[in-house]
Amino acid sequence: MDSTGLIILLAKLLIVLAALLTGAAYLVLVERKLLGRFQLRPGPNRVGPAGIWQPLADGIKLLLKEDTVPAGADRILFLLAPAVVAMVPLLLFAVIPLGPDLHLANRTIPLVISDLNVGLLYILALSSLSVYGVVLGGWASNSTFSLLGGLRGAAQMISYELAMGLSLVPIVMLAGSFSLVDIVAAQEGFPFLLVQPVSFVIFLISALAEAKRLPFDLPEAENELMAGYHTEYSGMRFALYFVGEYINMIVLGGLLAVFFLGGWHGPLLPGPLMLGLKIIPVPLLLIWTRATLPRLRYDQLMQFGWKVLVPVALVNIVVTGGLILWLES
Amino acid sequence: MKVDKDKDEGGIINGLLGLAASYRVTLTQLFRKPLTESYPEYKRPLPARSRARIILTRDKAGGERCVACYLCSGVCPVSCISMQSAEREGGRRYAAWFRINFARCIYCGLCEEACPTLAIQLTPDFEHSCRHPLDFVAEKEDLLVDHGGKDGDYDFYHYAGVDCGEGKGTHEAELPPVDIKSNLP
Amino acid sequence: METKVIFYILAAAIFGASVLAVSCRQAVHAALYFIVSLLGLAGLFFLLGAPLLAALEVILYAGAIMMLLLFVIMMLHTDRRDRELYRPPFWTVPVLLSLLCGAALVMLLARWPQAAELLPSAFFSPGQFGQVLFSRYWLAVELVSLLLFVALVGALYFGGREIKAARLQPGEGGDS
Amino acid sequence: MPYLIIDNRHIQVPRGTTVIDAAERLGIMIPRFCYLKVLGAVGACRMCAVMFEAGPVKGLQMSCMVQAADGMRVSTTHPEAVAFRRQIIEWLMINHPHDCPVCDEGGHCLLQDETISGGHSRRRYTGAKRTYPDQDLGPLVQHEMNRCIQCYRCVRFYQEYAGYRDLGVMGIASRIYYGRFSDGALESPFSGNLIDICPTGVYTDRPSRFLARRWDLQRADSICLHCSLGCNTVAGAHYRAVIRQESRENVRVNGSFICDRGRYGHAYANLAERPRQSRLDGEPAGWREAAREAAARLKRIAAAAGHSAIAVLGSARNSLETQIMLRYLSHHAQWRPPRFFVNGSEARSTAAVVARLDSRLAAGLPDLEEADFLLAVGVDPVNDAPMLALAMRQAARKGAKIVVLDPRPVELPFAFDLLSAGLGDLPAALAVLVKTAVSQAGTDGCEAQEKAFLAALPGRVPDEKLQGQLGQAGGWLAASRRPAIICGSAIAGPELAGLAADLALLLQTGKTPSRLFYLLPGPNAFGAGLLQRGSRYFPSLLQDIEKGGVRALLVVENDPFFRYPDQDRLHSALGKLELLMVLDYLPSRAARAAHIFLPGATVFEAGGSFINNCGLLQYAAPVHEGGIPLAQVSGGSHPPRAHAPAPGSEKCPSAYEALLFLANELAIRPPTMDASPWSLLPEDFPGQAELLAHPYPTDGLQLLPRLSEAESLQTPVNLPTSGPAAGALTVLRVEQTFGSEELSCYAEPLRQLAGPPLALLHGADADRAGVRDGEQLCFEIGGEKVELALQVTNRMAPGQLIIPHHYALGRAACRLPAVVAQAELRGLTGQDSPDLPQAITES
Repeated sequence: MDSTGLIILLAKLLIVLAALLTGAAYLVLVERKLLGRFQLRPGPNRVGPAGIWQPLADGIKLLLKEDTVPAGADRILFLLAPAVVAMVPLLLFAVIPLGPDLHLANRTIPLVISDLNVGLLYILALSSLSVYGVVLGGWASNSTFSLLGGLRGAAQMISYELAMGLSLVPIVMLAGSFSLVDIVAAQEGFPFLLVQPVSFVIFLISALAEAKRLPFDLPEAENELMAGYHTEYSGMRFALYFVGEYINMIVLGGLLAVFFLGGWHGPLLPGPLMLGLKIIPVPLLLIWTRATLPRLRYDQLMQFGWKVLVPVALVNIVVTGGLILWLES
Repeated sequence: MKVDKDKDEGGIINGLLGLAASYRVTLTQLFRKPLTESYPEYKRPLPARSRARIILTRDKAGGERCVACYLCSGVCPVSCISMQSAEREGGRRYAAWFRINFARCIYCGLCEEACPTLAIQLTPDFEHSCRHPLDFVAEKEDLLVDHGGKDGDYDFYHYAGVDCGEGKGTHEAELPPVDIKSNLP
Repeated sequence: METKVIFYILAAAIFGASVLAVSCRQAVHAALYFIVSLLGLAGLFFLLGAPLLAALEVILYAGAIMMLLLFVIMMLHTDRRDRELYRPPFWTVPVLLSLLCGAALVMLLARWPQAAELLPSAFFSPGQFGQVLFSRYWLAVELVSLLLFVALVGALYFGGREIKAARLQPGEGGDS
Repeated sequence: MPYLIIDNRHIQVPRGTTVIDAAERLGIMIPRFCYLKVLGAVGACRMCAVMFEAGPVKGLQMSCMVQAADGMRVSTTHPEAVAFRRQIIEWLMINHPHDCPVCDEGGHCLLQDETISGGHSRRRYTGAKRTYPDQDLGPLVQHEMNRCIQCYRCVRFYQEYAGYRDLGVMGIASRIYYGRFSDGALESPFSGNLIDICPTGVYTDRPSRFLARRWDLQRADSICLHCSLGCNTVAGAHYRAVIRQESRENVRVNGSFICDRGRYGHAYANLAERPRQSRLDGEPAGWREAAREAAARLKRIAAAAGHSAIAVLGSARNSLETQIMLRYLSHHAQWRPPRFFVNGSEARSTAAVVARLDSRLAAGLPDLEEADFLLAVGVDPVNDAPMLALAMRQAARKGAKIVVLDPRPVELPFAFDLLSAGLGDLPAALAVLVKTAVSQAGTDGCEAQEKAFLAALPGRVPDEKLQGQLGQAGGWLAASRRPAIICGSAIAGPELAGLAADLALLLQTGKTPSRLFYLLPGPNAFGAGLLQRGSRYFPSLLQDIEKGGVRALLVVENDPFFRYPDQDRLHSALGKLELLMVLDYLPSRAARAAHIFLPGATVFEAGGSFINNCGLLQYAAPVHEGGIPLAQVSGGSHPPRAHAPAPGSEKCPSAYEALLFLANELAIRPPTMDASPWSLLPEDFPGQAELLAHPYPTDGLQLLPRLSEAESLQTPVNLPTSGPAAGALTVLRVEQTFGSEELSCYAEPLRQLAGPPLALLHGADADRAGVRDGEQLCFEIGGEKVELALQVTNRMAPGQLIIPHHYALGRAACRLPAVVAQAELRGLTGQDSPDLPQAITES
């Protein structure tokens, strides 16, 4: 790799990072605003016009807050765990193709940070690692609430990871590749949503559970566990958990777009914008869901994951495989 | 036989319709006008009996109503009222000093109920946040107002039956003092 | 050259993490070191050109199995304070087994030089991998899946029985 | 023993118990207004009506008027009784004013309680309320007659129980009025009890008027320190000032009441002039700094001039803990043994009392009430210890003969015989009286030793009239069944105390179970007497100071200037000291003269144990934390606000703590700062084991030593039979009810009552000197002139000049000497009381 390539890579990284972090920050504001409106109140409106500087104020506040470590906590793990949660969604974004290759001054710049040939497996692997941030944070806090939150998180994420993986198998079967670039390319004609609505629903639900959003926010259930695994965190470390969650929402939108909505393909608009347009509804949908649905009971959560999602996903695989074979023959 | 409600109550379709209905409900809320009254810009007029800042009122003649009987401080559940009673010229009992620590006050209104002279009253004025805790400590001069509050006509000393310089038997529904030297039957 | 450096770095990391995983007194820390060594192994696979294996290693071992292990450790809430170390007799069997394995490895490498070469199946693309797995080893796959199926049925049976027993008790079990 | 049922509960009570008392034993409090156990029942208020359902009486009856009888079945909650009581309350409230908020009784008012518990809340009667004029009853009691419910308690106490006539009930029907004939201070020194017994707010406490509600007071059980009787009180403090004292019932000591000196004498604790700042050579200094410096100087003096150059002066108002610490400290530091009395006569009298008071002889106030013959020698009860007069009155009400043998014109609120004898004649007169009685009763039961003792007693006094009176009184004594001798120590010397004990023993071995009751010169004089063994008295110490043998004096809660006759000599002697260290809570002259001064804590702040005149150790609990009263800190306006400890809230360590600190600084063995004072007691101290087991006996601990038989009866000393040479006057310095006692003299209302000081002289002496009643006389004392008005009376013994302690106690006049050393009275040479010659000869 030459130096220009390195600079281009760095530039891509910076742009993506900046976009993601800003997006996450403002997603918080959007969520608060929308939740407010869902509940017939205006939401934050004191910092700047219509509250647009609220994320900045929150950031400053969180930065200035004291970073406390509870007595008896496992110090190192306690300090590291939030980083895992924030890092994983950022790394996930590395394999998402943002648009068609860019031809600039006889140089082809792929609008993806890394086109991994096992990109899909990479995504599954990373999302399975993100559990550690939750579990270790919960364990290292030396708090019963946190520990319970961590345990719930572990069980829930393992359970839904399976369904998520299985829901992606038909996509791979259709695209014939694990590479996200190939998957996007395979959807040039039509998005997979049209042929795989069941997979889409399963992926959406299990991704929701992975993101620990309502109605699956049992690990941090405020009214029973008082924020669960991050009960003991304060200041910037707490913010890392928070930022991780919101980046995760954006990444989730990106993955949905890539797997089911044809990625950057679309009429009129250039690729990255098209992708952005497809990403945006997903966080909004999650916020809407948060405003609508109550939290599941824990046994309902497990039952739903194992007794509904997994079997349906398996049936979907078999049916898809049969159809593909039938069509090919 | 117990019906498993989780599993079957109209099947998947009904369940999905239920979900959709709830999404519809929240969505319609999104487009309604917020009910919030933006506080500093709009101040809702409070009922006269709202319980906030405490005042010490005066009777019609302009005298302090408070007789420093310690009933309000005795009944105060958070012990935020303290005072020292003393005697004025003429024998009228009054508060030499009277202090309410609003940082402790829970605005329960028990002092107002206990007050036999209607001196201590709670008003709807609730805006008194300060930066320093000591600024919450209100002395008599901060509390004393120059009106009668909710029941301006009442004057304890018209009914009390104690002589504060105006002489015995001059209050409402009182007979003139007994002549103790009389031998008449 | 670069790959060699990375290889040795990874190898050192794996070695160190493995040693710590065995020697660490605290269960959670030991599990974490083990995960690190698994991740290093995945890196090694990736370095050697077997990304599929690397991904599977992370998803299955680091992601799922070790997670379950951690879950159990936390669930049992093993005391965080240092426990007494196992006495030396306990170590004899594991050490003997490790030595046996090591000897077998050395013998393998010494007797069959081609054993040092990489297996061609490691480089299979996912498609090829599936082909091999389900054509050449179909019997093994079926056997394993049968085993898992039996385990699943057993788990369901035992779990269901307990739930039923709980429901029979009056005043308990809650709503269903 | 009647057996009856009250509200379905069974109880057996002693014969003569009223039903209301029987119910109280069961914990059933029948409402009452007029009934008070000590005053008895009159059935005036009709509030205690209960239903008698079965038994000798039937129907609705007053439970205070019916004695319990067998077979009674009583219901206090019978609807008819409840309705009846409700009706009574409603009638009482028809005229009761609507002034609870401005009434000091509000919050502990019986009428308030009964009204609320009776459920009366609305006055149905619409007519006008009766009003009455109020009277000015003096500085102690506030009168508010509108509140009266005509229960008669006040009059019954004031006239029947206490025996004073100036407050009574007048008028009839709706004009019924309780008060004096005209405005004026109440004459009784027990008038404060009206406040306690009045069931509503007619009589309220005047000094604490409008100061606080009962519920806001920090209250604790305390002990009165204004005489040696040790009456029990409840002290109440508010905003760091003791503002009210009430009597606390103790049937072993004071019964239900206390005198006004005890009730109002607490003002010294709140005094604005009270020294709160420790001083080092006149400059304000930190407490620890001053105490450390004191320790350093003491060490220096001990090193330079020997340990015996350091002396200690305690007092009879020290708590027992302080006295123990003083003794311990001086013992282990090898200083001179502590002295507790400035007056040599008092020291020796107390020593004699402690040596002679035996548990077989000792009587308490309740025993005196039961006596049928009381012989008071050298006692002026109303002035020396007012509660003693109240107890004697109860005996008189029961028919006891009472004889007072004293040179003073004693006045008592009951009929008694005053036998005026000069101070020098007292022992002989006493001996004659008892000898007459024993001889009349017969000496059959007497042993040889007792017969010899009897024979040695003088048979006559020179004064013929007195001799006749003594013979008559001796006859009464011989006829009595339960006699008691009351012996004072204020004016008479130790010989009288010893003789009284001997005579009481003699009477006992004769036939009558005679009892003995001493008065002592301070609230803890008994403790001082127990601990002063072996040490000498203050005058000799003064001599040593003048000679330079004593270089440092540690004065703890005492003011030698208050009692020592020769102020100039004292002043110059104390000036010679290298170190005068004073630890006190009074603004005394000694405190001002001190090189090192440490402020002390009063009994209300530090608590403490005190042994009363009967050897009963009682514990006074601390009432409040101490510190400058809020009113003084704030100067009347609102008190300062602060987060930090409020200004003036620093408490002064008690004398015990201060001495413990000093001992630690001096590296004397005592132990830790939290050492129990009782662990420092000498082994032979009576009651030491009990004290270690129960450090603060709530009910008191009788500490009387059991004396051996041999010690008991002593051959009488050579009794003087006549006073000083003709023409000479004996000067008596006497206590008065108000204004002359060291602590209560700071109370403003009591000083008002005390009036101007008077010098008393017999008519014959006045004629000889050519002075008339009411004349201002000038006494020259220690170079300073003191003016006193003269009162001439023939009720006193001739040959005496009686001067109250308190004539020099105006706050501005504190510089004046408290005692007449040499009285120059127009040619009459004065000879002083027995302790003075000693003081003079020693100098």
